[in-house]
Amino acid sequence: MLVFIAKRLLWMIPSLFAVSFLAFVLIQLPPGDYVTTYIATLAASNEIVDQNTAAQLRERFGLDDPMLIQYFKWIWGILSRGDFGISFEWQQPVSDLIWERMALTLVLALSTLIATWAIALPIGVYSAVRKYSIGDYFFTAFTFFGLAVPSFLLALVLMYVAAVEFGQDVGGLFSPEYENASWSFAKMADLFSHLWLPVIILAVSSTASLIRVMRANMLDELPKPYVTTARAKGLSEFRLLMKYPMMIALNPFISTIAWLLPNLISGSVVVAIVLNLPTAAPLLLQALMAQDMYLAGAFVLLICALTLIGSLISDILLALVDPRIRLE
Amino acid sequence: MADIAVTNIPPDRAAVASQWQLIWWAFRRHRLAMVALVVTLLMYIVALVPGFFAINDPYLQNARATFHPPQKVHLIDTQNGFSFGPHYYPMKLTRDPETLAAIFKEDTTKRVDIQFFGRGYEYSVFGLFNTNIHLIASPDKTTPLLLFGADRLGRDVFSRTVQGSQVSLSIGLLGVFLSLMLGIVIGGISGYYGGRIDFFMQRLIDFVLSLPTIPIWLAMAAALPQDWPATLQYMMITIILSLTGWAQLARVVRGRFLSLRTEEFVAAARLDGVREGRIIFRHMLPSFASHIIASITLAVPAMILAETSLSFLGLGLQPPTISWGVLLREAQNIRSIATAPWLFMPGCAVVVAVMALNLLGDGLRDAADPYNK
Amino acid sequence: MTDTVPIAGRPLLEVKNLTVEFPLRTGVFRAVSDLSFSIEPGKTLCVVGESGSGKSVTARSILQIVDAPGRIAGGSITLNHPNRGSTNLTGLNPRGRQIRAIRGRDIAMIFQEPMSSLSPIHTVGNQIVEALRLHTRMSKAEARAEAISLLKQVEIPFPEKALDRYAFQYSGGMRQRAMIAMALACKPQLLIADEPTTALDVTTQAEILDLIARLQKANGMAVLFITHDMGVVAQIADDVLVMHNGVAKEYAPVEQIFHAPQDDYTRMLIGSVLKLEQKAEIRLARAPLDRTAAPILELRNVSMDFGEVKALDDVSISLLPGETLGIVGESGSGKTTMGRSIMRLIDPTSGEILYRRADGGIIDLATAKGQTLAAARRELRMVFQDPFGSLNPRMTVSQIIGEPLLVNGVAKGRALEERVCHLMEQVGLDPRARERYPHAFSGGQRQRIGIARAITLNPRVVVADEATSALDVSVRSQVLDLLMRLQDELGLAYIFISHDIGVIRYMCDRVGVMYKGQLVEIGEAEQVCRTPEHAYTQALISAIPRPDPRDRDHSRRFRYVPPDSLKPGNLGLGNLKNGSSQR
Amino acid sequence: AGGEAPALAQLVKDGKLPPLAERLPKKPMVVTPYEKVGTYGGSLRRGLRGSSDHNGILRMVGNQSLVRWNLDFTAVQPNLAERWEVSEDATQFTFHLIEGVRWSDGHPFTSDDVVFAIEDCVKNTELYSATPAQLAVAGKPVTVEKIDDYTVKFTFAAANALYLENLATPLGQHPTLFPKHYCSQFLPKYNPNIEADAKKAGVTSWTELFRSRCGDIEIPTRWGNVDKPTLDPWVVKEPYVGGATRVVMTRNPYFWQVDTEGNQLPYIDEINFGVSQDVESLMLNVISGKIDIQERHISVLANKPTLSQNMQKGDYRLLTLVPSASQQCQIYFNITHKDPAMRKMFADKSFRQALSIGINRPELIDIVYFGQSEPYQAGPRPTHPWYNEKYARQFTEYDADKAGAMLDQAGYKKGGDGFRVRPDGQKVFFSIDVIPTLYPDLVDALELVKTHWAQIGIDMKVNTIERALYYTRGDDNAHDAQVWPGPGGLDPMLDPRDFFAFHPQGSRYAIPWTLWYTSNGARGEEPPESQKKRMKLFDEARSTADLDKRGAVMKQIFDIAAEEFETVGLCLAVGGFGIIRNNLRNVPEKEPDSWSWPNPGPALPQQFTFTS
Ligand SMILES: Nc1ncnc2c1ncn2[C@@H]1O[C@H](COP(=O)(O)OP(=O)(O)OP(=O)(O)O)[C@@H](O)[C@H]1O
Ligand SMILES: Nc1ncnc2c1ncn2[C@@H]1O[C@H](COP(=O)(O)OP(=O)(O)OP(=O)(O)O)[C@@H](O)[C@H]1O
Ligand SMILES: [Mg+2]
Ligand SMILES: [Mg+2]
Repeated sequence: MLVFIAKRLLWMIPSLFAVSFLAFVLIQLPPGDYVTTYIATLAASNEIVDQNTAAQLRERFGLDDPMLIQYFKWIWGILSRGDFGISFEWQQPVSDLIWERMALTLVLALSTLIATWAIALPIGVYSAVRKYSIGDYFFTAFTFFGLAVPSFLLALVLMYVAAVEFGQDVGGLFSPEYENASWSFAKMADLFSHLWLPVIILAVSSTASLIRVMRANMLDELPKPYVTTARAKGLSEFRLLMKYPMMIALNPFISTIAWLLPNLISGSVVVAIVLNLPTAAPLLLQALMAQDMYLAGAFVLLICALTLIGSLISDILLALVDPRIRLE
Repeated sequence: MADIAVTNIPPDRAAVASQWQLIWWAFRRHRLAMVALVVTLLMYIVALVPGFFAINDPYLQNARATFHPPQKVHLIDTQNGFSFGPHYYPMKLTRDPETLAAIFKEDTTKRVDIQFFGRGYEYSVFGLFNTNIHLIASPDKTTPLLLFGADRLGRDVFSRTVQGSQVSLSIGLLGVFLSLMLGIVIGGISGYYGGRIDFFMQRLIDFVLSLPTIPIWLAMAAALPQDWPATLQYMMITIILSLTGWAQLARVVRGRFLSLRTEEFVAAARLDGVREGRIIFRHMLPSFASHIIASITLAVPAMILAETSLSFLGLGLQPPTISWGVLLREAQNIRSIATAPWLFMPGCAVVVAVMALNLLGDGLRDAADPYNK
Repeated sequence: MTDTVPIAGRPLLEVKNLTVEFPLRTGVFRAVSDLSFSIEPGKTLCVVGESGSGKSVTARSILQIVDAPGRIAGGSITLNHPNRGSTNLTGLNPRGRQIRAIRGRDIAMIFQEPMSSLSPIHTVGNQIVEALRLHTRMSKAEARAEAISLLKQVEIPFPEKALDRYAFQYSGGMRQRAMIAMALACKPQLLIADEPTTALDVTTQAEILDLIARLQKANGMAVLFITHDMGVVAQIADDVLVMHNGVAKEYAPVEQIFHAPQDDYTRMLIGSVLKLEQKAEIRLARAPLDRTAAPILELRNVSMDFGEVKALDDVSISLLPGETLGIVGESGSGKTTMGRSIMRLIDPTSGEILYRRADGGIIDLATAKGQTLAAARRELRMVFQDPFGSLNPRMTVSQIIGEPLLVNGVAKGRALEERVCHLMEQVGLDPRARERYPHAFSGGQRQRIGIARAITLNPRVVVADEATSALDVSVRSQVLDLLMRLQDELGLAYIFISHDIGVIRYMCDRVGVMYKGQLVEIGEAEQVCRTPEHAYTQALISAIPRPDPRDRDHSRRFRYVPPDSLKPGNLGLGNLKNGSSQR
Repeated sequence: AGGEAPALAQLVKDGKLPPLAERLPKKPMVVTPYEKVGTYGGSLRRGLRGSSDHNGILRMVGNQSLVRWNLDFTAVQPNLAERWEVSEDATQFTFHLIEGVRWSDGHPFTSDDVVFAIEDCVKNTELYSATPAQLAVAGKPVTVEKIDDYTVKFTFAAANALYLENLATPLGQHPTLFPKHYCSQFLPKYNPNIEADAKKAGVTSWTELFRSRCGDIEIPTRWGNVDKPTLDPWVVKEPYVGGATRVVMTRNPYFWQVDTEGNQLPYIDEINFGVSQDVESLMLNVISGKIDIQERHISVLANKPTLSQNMQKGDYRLLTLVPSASQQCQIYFNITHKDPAMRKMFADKSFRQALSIGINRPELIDIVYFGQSEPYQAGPRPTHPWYNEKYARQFTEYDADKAGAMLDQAGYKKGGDGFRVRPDGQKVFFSIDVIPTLYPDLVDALELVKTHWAQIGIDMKVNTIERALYYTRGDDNAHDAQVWPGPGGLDPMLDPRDFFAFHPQGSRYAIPWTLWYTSNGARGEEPPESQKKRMKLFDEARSTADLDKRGAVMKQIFDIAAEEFETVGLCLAVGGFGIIRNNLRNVPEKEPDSWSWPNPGPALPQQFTFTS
């Protein structure tokens, strides 16, 4: 096991290099560069960038260098100084920008995740065990709704109703008075009072799909003989389900952990934008769209690292949950 | 052998059902699934010849019908004497000069009768021939029948929804299908062999999982020839993106296969001389079919809706192309929520499609389940 | 549970007019019809009968766990608990609290197919401890200690370690014993044992039967014992229920069944037992084997380690063309491992497995790869010990049996169907059932599906791992005859792994005896059965139950204790004990 | 004897701030409130969108230049310079600064700061590898001399008659952007340890440090440093940095303007910019009354019905924006197309003319612009004194038959499928690039144009693409045609991209010619005579100080442009609108909508005031 983990950790190094390089290429692949997007953005408000300034921006950001050189400069900065470079757009060190948003991102993403799993798994199991009962139909209808309504439309409607009909303060994660206040109990309370709306919106569609998947997998496991054995022992239906078929039905979910962590960062961009959430996703998106290379590159690197860690964790869990799977 | 041969076997002993027949029979007994199948088929018929089901030219803009609310269809006319038959009353438009808001009022003095198999705008059937016969038509071209109302340019939302089904029910599914195939094959191989092969495939999957897709979209949009029609471009992009989209399914399949491959029946299949491909697809995959069916039925709405988020970012399909995603995206603003909720009718189409596909999936799953009663 | 006095005049379990139906596509199939019997506390009712006659379904009905779509269509099952009064089990909600309290605590069940009935992802200990903690107020540590002692009682070696291992790391017999331990954990009032010793060698079987008998004595436990082994029936039964096609053919005390059977079917059954006592007629008619022929298969110093467990320890053995080689041995002694090594389902740690092809070429199966291996596998077939697990639950039986024919391009379409039907008939299955999925068969029927699949491709060598353990004696002798006829026709060689010495005697030319991974004795079947040389073999032979209720003398029986375990400190594991010394 | 904000008065009382008299110049600039003298207090809420919206702040607070525009966008007025002299040849500009103006930290503002800003900062080639266009004429940068503490002289290498107007635009802010006492610490000239400081600050070079501390006109970091002194009415309190959810500006206690009663401006204590990632959530805030003044991002006509319906609920009134642009949707056919056949087709004047009259403009205006516009081609708006009737209205009359005839005559005959064929046998087909996320209305308009053109046998594809791609295609000269709103309606001198090949990213009908022009013939492609003539004329106009003479020159340009008919316009640029909360006063309810007149800045937000 330890050997396995060590081997995997070692493998992360070349993987990170490969992904970061490819990401760098990919980010640059779309036409134009940061300066083009910058000019285009300003032009949207009919604002004009001085011609000389634009040329000079390019030069300053080294955008005229060949890509390989840009990449090595960047990687060297990371390796030698832990310097992830400067965001073109904000002229701030990339690491500051990323970490600033990570805390809230994690709070939001984890709450969503917990809400999703906590709601979806039991319902999925219920739907499978009581297949074609009223309850199953009810949840099925709910899941269809959750699947068919784009989450940001839902966000928009809820926000509209809350803001216009009830005069509620929506969007963002804090009330104005706490926005820049230091952390306190009151601020936490304020955060949680804002958190429910995004959590609901973000959770709806993933909950829905999770329910469907869980139901399907449970239905496969329920008639297995070992379930009957457990039943013959006199186990209560709930404990029985939790312990036996559920553990096997979880297998696909454990596999998904590989991209759960990175999804915490990059998932649900559009909702975050509509709801105005100060999370990492909009920043990442903006960086990608604007070809703010170092910022986007650092994000991709982070996502890659998280993917690798996630897939390691998920592999270990797979083997723990199902001893028939051996780690090699 | 006479001593153990089972006697009294009916003469046609081979007259038992094949597995497909069994599945079909089981499926037929699933009433909801049958309904879903019919709905799905209907949707695809509509998608094949949207022109026939559309009432008005979906691209036709109409200054007098901007934000026209859905028209009421009446059956009994009491205004102009008493008569029977589906008809509607044209709406009169006045515009508030200050706010520019449109105000529509039903003009009950005029009555327009709805025709079935009447004539309307000309459309082409499979690009083979042109016709102007429509399922529903209105004889009055100046005040068109707007079942779902009209959008900001006075275009008929109903006809646009019908037209949009074509793209939404085809292109996205191609991507779903491709990533599905790739996911199963790669995940299956990785999980079936395990060991070193698995190790390297997993590194590949990790790699693919960490690639950002937005720049690929952007680059693709630029690289594809601009004189291609938008839908073709979109199709190419979905195809290419499905080259990265398989990774998730592949991982899930692989996780399950890692444990499935230790099952005795897999060993038995190997002893039967079954080749790897067949073991993976014919012997192991069915045990995972429920999950895969669920994933497909989930991926389809996701794909339809992905368009909306993509066009939100200025990627993917864009108007003037009509698809449900584009229509929803166009509707997604405070303006529509506040003043023109009928613009969300394409959303209902999505709901129906999702429902039909999922119920269909459920039915299939149940029918293929040997333990199903 | 001190009060073991039965409620006056009322048996512990009363089954009246039980009818169980399976609605199928083609009509309703009545698996059990109008069946009545009862069991007194402390007594043993043995159920025997044709494979597929509804024994397991009856047993399952008692616990309300008949698999869908089966349903109890009529009759009643009444449990008269000495303390808790009587309950009509058929009236209970199968998911309800009441039946749950009865399951496991009052009525425990040992399932017929131990290989699939244990959870694959929990340790065996976990599953036993769970049963203990569910119905008793034990702490975790107590339950664990109790579980260890249970495993020890069912003769699992190194129970402390075995507790933390998974079912797939157990041999077939060990799994069966784990099931038994689990069922006995809560000292139930009624034990339903559905062919609980099919995977056990006779010595172990005897110990288990003793254990059950002890519990019966101590707790007044009643036992419903389903078995095909008439010897066992003769040894333990008080009453016997003979079933055929879902109906009771005869229900009488054991004496009557063996010495004054009333029903034709019963007589036939008893007759078949006698038939299996001797060497098969077909074999008697054969010309003697050519001992000088080059062996078709030869194992040379094959070893296989699973971590610290040495499942095969330097085994060398050879198989002649057309020969039937029997393998007997203690449960867990590596028989299955040997079979699987030959098929290369596992890679042996060391040694050579040489296979001589029809063209005379020799392949080392232990290292063969790719095409060569695939080609060899076409000529080597295997019947798996676990019939349930080895059938793909999502393929119909016709697909399962037809698969080797199809993928090897032997037949397809109509011809394939014909072949499948023929094969099913040969093993005594109704071809019309081939559109069913494997789970809709009885244990013995599944076993026959496995056999049918193994003989499809006209192989040269068949490794049959407990291929007939779940078959009633009459069907068993039919299947064995079939196998031997095939041998005559095709020149097949068999490696026949079995616990049933009768079968060995009936069928095999030579027999190898395995003990703890080693091949301790090998010789002519007759000779090994009559005058065994090795002490373990002698013990084995001594433990064979006689199919005669009047001959319940256990004093003949003795146990083999390996010399090294006699060392001081190791005494706990096994000592030379006489079967009756325990009484 | 004017007043000051109560909070400041309190600080003065506590001795934390010098008294008002010491903070104000001797002769503070007097601003006449738009409606009435206001009252102190309140926090003004306004929205920004996501990232790169720093100019949203600039427009509101950061336009304190030497001079400023008047409210009507017709004349340049004194600002930090109370008066100035311009030499006859328009090469020398002498500015007299208001005496006693102080930076927001209390440090005096003098001509040293102006000299420092230009000579040390802008002309530092490490910082600005090329001098900003405004400050360089004939390829040479301006020279700034200090005459005395309050007088500076700008000397250009050649005539720069437009300099004052340019100075009033946002890009003219350099002279007053960098406080010497603060920014000099980031220059190697004044701080030998600068490289070490940069390292300490975690940036790689001193130029980065300079930019992150002192900013530039149009970069986000200008609003990212709370320490940097400014001359603006409000100073940064909560900065605009990556990930900020809001930006708060608080009053500058040293602000140098007073109202007619001598009260120090601004009236409003604080400006609170909420950062919305999405325009829709901005709309929501507006409707629900959480925004006090907003036109930016929401001003499209399509929003008007929604916004006007919610006037009561949101308690606001509408603000009318007078478009400064000329054309709502200018179609730029690529006359210099890379493909010779396409080039020939687009360069054919009668082809363009036919296409122009093939558009049913009234219908288009009706549908897409709610009837709020009129058919138009190009040139200054009708209200502008340089309005050119022919240039503006020619070929706007819809006549499909005539268009068809013209095309026939030009050699584009109809093929079998009803679409026209080029003389070389190829089908006439081109795509028009448009950015849907930026200008959804242009997509709608083009859709209509597509149907109109289909009627005259022209096949066109509305090519909706992402904006970076749009720019790259233009820059590479790889487009068939592109659309963009045509500027120059009220400020024809400042952005003449439609009048001749002037702007390398704007004059999209002939990018290679613009390159030739901007590089003085070094790059690009030599344009035809008529272009060269206009280029010369424009250079002449630029150096003509006299407005009438300049107008005469410009009119010649319009005449030529009308004759050449290079671009096809659809309709006159439509006015946008915004909202003002009903309790916010002193806001003109009509203002130009322009970058040069960076609304609402020139309406002087410092004199906006809340009524309770
Ligand atoms: N789910 C099912 N669907 C249809 N038929 C079934 C199903 N389960 C069992 N049967 C049938 O019911 C009959 C009785 O089965 P049962 O398992 O009780 O047999 P058994 O007496 O235990 O046989 P064996 O000795 O082989 O285990 C068999 O013929 C079997 O084919
Ligand atoms: N996959 C495995 N991992 C670890 N140990 C195993 C594994 N398979 C078998 N063993 C061990 O190897 C030994 C031999 O097992 P095997 O299955 O060959 O026994 P067997 O002779 O077939 O016994 P039975 O008659 O009970 O089936 C047993 O002790 C078993 O616990
Ligand atoms: Mg059975
Ligand atoms: Mg075995």
